[in-house]
Amino acid sequence: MKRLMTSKGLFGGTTLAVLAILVLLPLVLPSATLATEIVIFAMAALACNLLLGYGGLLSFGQGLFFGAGSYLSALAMIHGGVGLVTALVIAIVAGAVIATFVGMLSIRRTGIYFVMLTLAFSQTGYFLAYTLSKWTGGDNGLLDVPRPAFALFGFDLVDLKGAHAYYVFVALIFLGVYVGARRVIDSPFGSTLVAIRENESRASAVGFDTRHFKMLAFTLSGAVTALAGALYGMLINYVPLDNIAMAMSENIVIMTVIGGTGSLLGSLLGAGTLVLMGEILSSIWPRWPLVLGVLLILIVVFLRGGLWGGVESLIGRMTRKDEA
Amino acid sequence: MSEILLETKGLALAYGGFRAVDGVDLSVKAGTIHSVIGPNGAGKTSLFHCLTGGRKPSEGSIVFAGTDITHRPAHTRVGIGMARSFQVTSLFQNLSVKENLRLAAQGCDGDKALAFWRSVAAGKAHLATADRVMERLGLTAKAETAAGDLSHGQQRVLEVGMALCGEPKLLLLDEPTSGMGIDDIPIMTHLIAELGKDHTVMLIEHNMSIVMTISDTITVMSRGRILVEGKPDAVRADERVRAAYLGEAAA
Amino acid sequence: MSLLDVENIHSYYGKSHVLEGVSLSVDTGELVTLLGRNGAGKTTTLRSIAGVVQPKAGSVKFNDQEMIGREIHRIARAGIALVPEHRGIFALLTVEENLKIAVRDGWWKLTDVYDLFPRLFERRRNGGNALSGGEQQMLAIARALLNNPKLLILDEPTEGLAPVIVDEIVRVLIDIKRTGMSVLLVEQNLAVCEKLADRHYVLEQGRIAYSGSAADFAADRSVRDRYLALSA
Amino acid sequence: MLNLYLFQILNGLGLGMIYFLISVGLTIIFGLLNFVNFAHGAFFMIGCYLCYALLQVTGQFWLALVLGPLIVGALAWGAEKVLIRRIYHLPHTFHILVTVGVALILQETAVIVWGPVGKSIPIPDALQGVVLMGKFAYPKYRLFLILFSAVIGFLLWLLLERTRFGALVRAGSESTEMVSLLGTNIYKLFSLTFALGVGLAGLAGVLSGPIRGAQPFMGPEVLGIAFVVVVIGGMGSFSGALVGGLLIGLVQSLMTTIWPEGASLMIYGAMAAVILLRPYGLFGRA
Amino acid sequence: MKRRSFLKSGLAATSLLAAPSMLKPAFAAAPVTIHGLKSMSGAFASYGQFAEMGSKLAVQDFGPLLGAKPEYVTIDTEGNAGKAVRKVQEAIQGGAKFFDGCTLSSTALAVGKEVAKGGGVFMTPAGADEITGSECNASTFRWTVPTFGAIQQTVRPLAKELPKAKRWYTITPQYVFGEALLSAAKDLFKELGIEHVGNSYHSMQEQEFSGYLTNAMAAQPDVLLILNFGGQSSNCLRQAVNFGLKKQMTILMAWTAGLDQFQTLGPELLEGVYLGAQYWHQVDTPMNNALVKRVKEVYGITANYPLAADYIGTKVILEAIKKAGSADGKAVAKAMEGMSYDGPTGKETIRAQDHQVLKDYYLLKGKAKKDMKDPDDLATLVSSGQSFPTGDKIACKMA
Repeated sequence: MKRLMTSKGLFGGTTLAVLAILVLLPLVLPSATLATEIVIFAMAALACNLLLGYGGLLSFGQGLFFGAGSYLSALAMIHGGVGLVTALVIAIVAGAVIATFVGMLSIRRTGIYFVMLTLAFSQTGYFLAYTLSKWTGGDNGLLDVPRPAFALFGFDLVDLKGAHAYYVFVALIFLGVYVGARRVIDSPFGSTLVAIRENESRASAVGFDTRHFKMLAFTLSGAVTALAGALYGMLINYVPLDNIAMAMSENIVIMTVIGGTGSLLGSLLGAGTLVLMGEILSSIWPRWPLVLGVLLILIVVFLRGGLWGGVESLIGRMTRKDEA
Repeated sequence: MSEILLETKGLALAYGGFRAVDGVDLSVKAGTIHSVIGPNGAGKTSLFHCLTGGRKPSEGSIVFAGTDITHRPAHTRVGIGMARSFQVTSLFQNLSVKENLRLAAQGCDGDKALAFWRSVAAGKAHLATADRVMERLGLTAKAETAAGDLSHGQQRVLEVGMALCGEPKLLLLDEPTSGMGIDDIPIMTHLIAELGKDHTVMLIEHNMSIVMTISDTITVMSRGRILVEGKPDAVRADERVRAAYLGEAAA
Repeated sequence: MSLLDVENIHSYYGKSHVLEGVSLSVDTGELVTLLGRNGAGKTTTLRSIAGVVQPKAGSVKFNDQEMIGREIHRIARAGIALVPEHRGIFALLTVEENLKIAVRDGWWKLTDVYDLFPRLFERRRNGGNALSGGEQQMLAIARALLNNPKLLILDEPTEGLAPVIVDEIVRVLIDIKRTGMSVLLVEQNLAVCEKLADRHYVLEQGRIAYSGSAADFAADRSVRDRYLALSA
Repeated sequence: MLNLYLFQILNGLGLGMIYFLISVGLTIIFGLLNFVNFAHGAFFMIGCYLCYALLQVTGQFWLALVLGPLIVGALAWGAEKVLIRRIYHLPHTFHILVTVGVALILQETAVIVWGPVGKSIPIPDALQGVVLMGKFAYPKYRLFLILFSAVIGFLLWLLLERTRFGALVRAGSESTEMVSLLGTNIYKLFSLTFALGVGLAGLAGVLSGPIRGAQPFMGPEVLGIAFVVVVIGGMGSFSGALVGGLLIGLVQSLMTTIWPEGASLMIYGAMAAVILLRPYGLFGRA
Repeated sequence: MKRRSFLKSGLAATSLLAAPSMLKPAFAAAPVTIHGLKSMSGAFASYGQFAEMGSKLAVQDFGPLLGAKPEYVTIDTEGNAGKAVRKVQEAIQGGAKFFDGCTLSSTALAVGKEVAKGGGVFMTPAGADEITGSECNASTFRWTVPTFGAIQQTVRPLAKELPKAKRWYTITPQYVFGEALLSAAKDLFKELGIEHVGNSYHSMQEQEFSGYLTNAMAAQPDVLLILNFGGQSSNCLRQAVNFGLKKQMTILMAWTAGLDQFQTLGPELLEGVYLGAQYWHQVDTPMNNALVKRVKEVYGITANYPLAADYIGTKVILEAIKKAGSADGKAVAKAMEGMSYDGPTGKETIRAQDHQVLKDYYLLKGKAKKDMKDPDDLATLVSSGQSFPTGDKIACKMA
């Protein structure tokens, strides 16, 4: 935490690491598409981290925002004929609005009731998407989601059909979101959020209406998650019902925690780990979720800072030796 | 000079059948140090909760600087000029001293801090306030130390300092010397006396000796009510006070 | 060798160092009080003895056995019963259930504590949440007795109680003391302390600042004024 | 038509008793240990499979009914000893993650042991057939299930309200520290309670086997129902689990006649409404 | 500080990137590689394991093709449509052309789109009619008989067998697939003069059917027509039998998964129940007899629907490649259009218009335990036949 508070400048510290990973990912991985999926889920995990790692709020409803983002942007493109930028803006706004609503109602409760409330809302969203099959395709999912070219003022600037072009596009958005999220964390708002996590009654006593801060955290998280959802829809040209299911919420939380809460870079690490685990292990052993189960347990028991926490303490030990 | 800043009328707070505060009429004059003392269980802390908004009074009213604040939520009382410290040290333990103070300074801006697009560094005023208060507390050397790593005495000082950051009209201090050693107490006493020069201070204390030297007015509470009120000398001489402290059962 | 020997213990809450080397002892049959201002570390001392807080250094010897490092229930079974400041009455249990879950073989039986506190017998079917403050305190003491401890530790038993009730508690404590029970008492009400105690300790910022017999303490008013809030 | 509704109410009560049995273990564990067990559904699933496996080996349903919950309980007891007790003190987030991990392990293990294809479990001979009620028929096995759940519920109530163990569990749900101070080994109490709660999930699994069959991936759905029931009733409340279970059973049963499409929506909607209106559920406490 | 953060960045980057180096290039360079889309992990693993056996066997038993042995690669769909689509995209980027599989309709639909974009060939046994209907495309082929045929080949023969059964009740999952079955059934009821005395919709998550069965009992039908599939239909049937419905009415499950589902249910539940199936191992065709024998030999099990479907799907692609004489996706797809071949259900033809395989659908009846000759002899064949939407009923507008 102190590291984030003290690291100055937008491109200091971990931003470089993110940049490096973003550049190397498609070069090292067998396909740019896989890399794109990792980056998209990293974005969703990052948004979850904003809530969990900085605000101390465990939301089991992130799938709702993810799904809403992918459905609404896709519908806007299919039925409204809107372009890429507009579709993404629609997803962001919709995510923000829905998240504000969910946040407003959920933050009135604490602990497990808060978790259950976010879960209930996301399940409601799921059944809604399932029932409104005329629009969403129901169980079949929403097909033929376009991936329009990146256009400004009616001029197509960059065609994103190619896997690499789309990766670059998504990676640039991720970089933007990452830098933005770091800015948020270093902002008065971010520092207040941390203060609320640390000691809510004290934060209230020095004059913060803590509900407003938690709600805004929800809004931002929802907006970013929905953006990730929209990008995912465009990646696979398709919005499966899975996007809004409970498993999606669960996966986003798992990625966040595996990577490490309280570190934005951890989210990238967590998303990468989970997606690659599925990729590598599923071709070796279909029962690989068992390994995931063991990993989850090991992380909670031995490495509560997540993978990034582990990396940090490792580096800490190495540099200390260096200096000695 | 003798304008009344804070006034309660018939204030009561009941927990179930037990009336912790039982009809308290209190007037705090602006520019004074007003102490509320009393033995354990006298209702001092409950009174304090009502004043800061931590608890909703079951009866009576609280007027601060001309506004009725009886039912105002806690965090909005900061904005109108009330700031408090906690009896049990309540800091952002893992954040630095400077960050603690900066947050406290930022707190009086209320929802302005929702500006997630600005950077903390841009809030120069808050940083300046934090620096100033830090200087006054004598904690500048510890600026980057996590609050939880300070000595107990320093934590108590920081606790008071956080209340100070909001540049309040009224400073409510709940047992600021609680847990401090005898040798540290003069530092705190001195600090409070200093603060009294340009703030109105309401001090809740268990320890009589501390309040005697610095208070303008002392209110003694016992069993949720006001027992005696007056200048330090008058209170010191009052037999009822002594009896209350020694324990009524024995009296 | 005393019944309880606390030797130079250091305890922490999170990062803050609350006890900075507390030493005290209680002999068999003795009633000892621990005095001190708010926040001086009295409660932490008691909790360190009972094992709720684990001291990082020092030793707590009870019957010549080391208690530090033992789990709370093992310390309780060794014969130390702590009645905490908040009394710890179980609201979901009736008065009798509150008592019964504490029963362990020994001198004190359910009927004995009902004799000691007739009020509890009258209210034995009531829920723990339906008791007044005084009744709660009685129940807490009675329950501790049923544990048949060798050392009873009480944290501010008279706090917030009406004078009549305080008198009754004092009476009961005298009765208990007569049975030969050793008692360690934290109390703010000096009058109560002076009536009961054989010896006093004064705790000051995590250290023992004074110790002396009841008579010495009564004679030395400066100690009170210096350490205990009074400067009248 | 009235007849149909009456029968649906009866059916809903029957369903409710099953839901009660599914959820009561979850609520007991939460009440004492303040522990959120996301593996509850997976243990239920293991109960179903044990019912199948024990029937295969012994051919005795009644033996499976006794042994199944005991084995699941023993499994839980072991898990508590080596894993769960290390994380009690952590926030709920970590409880959820660890038990999600446990659920994954159990689920995949079930696939490894019994294969991905589900198994059917026959209804014991003695309980074959139906009871006729006018033009409706009600399976004897379900009647048995209602009665058996009621008996189990009553025994549980006796255990919790009339025994020293129960008093300790209730006391522990208020303050574990105070229970330790009275000389009770809280760790042992925790292990036993965890085993009891999970064993009840196993029991529900064994009993549901002949109705639902055994499938490796049935856990999450059961977990969902259990959580809805427990949250509506109030986490940690025994009577809450009963009332919540019956309520959900009734809602679900009546909705199948009134508005079947909305049944699932309704259940989660009800849960959200209850949390918003009654923060700690119908019978919960802060 | 600088040095530390630099080190951190470096280490973070390498730790994330170290893992994927284990990823082998999954897409081999053989002239013909069939990619099997199988749900190996996740909630549909029960299908995936048999489906994989089928595709593997088909590739393994096929002789040299275009001068080399064809190869086979499994892509695990993880029971998740999103993952499946992304993996297919990658495979296509790696040069993959030929795909077989997908149990889940949603996955099959989305994968079909991707394969079409890449100009490949995709054969699927999925249930959604849209695959050869409104969402049809040049690359996607479907082996399964559509809902229309399933209803025609089950309800019609059963109505004939039970001329007095005039009151029918339906239980339907409320989503596209269920609706399709239901509307086909309703049309046929009208035609046959059957009274549709009621329907219960239920959601996709439902596993508790007592309420719906109660509705059915109240309507007092002659036949209960169950229109869901998979685990839901198993539970629905199981609970219907528990409620004694078998004694009060005839039960027809129009869309079963075949043998593996029957094995799960067992003869006690199945006895006397009518069952619609895409494949049955006892069907006496030369190719089926050979297949059943071969499967027994290789895997030691009786061939079931997922195995047979993916076997023949894969085999048909290989045959078409041979026929086209090239591994070009478009040419192979062209070769498949109108192709006739010996399939497990007899002579099967791929209709060029919508890429639907025209094949038999079966009505079976569950056997009593005492009548079974072996543990897999769970049902008798009642009737079989072909019904497909024709003319303007074909929703497919191939571009």
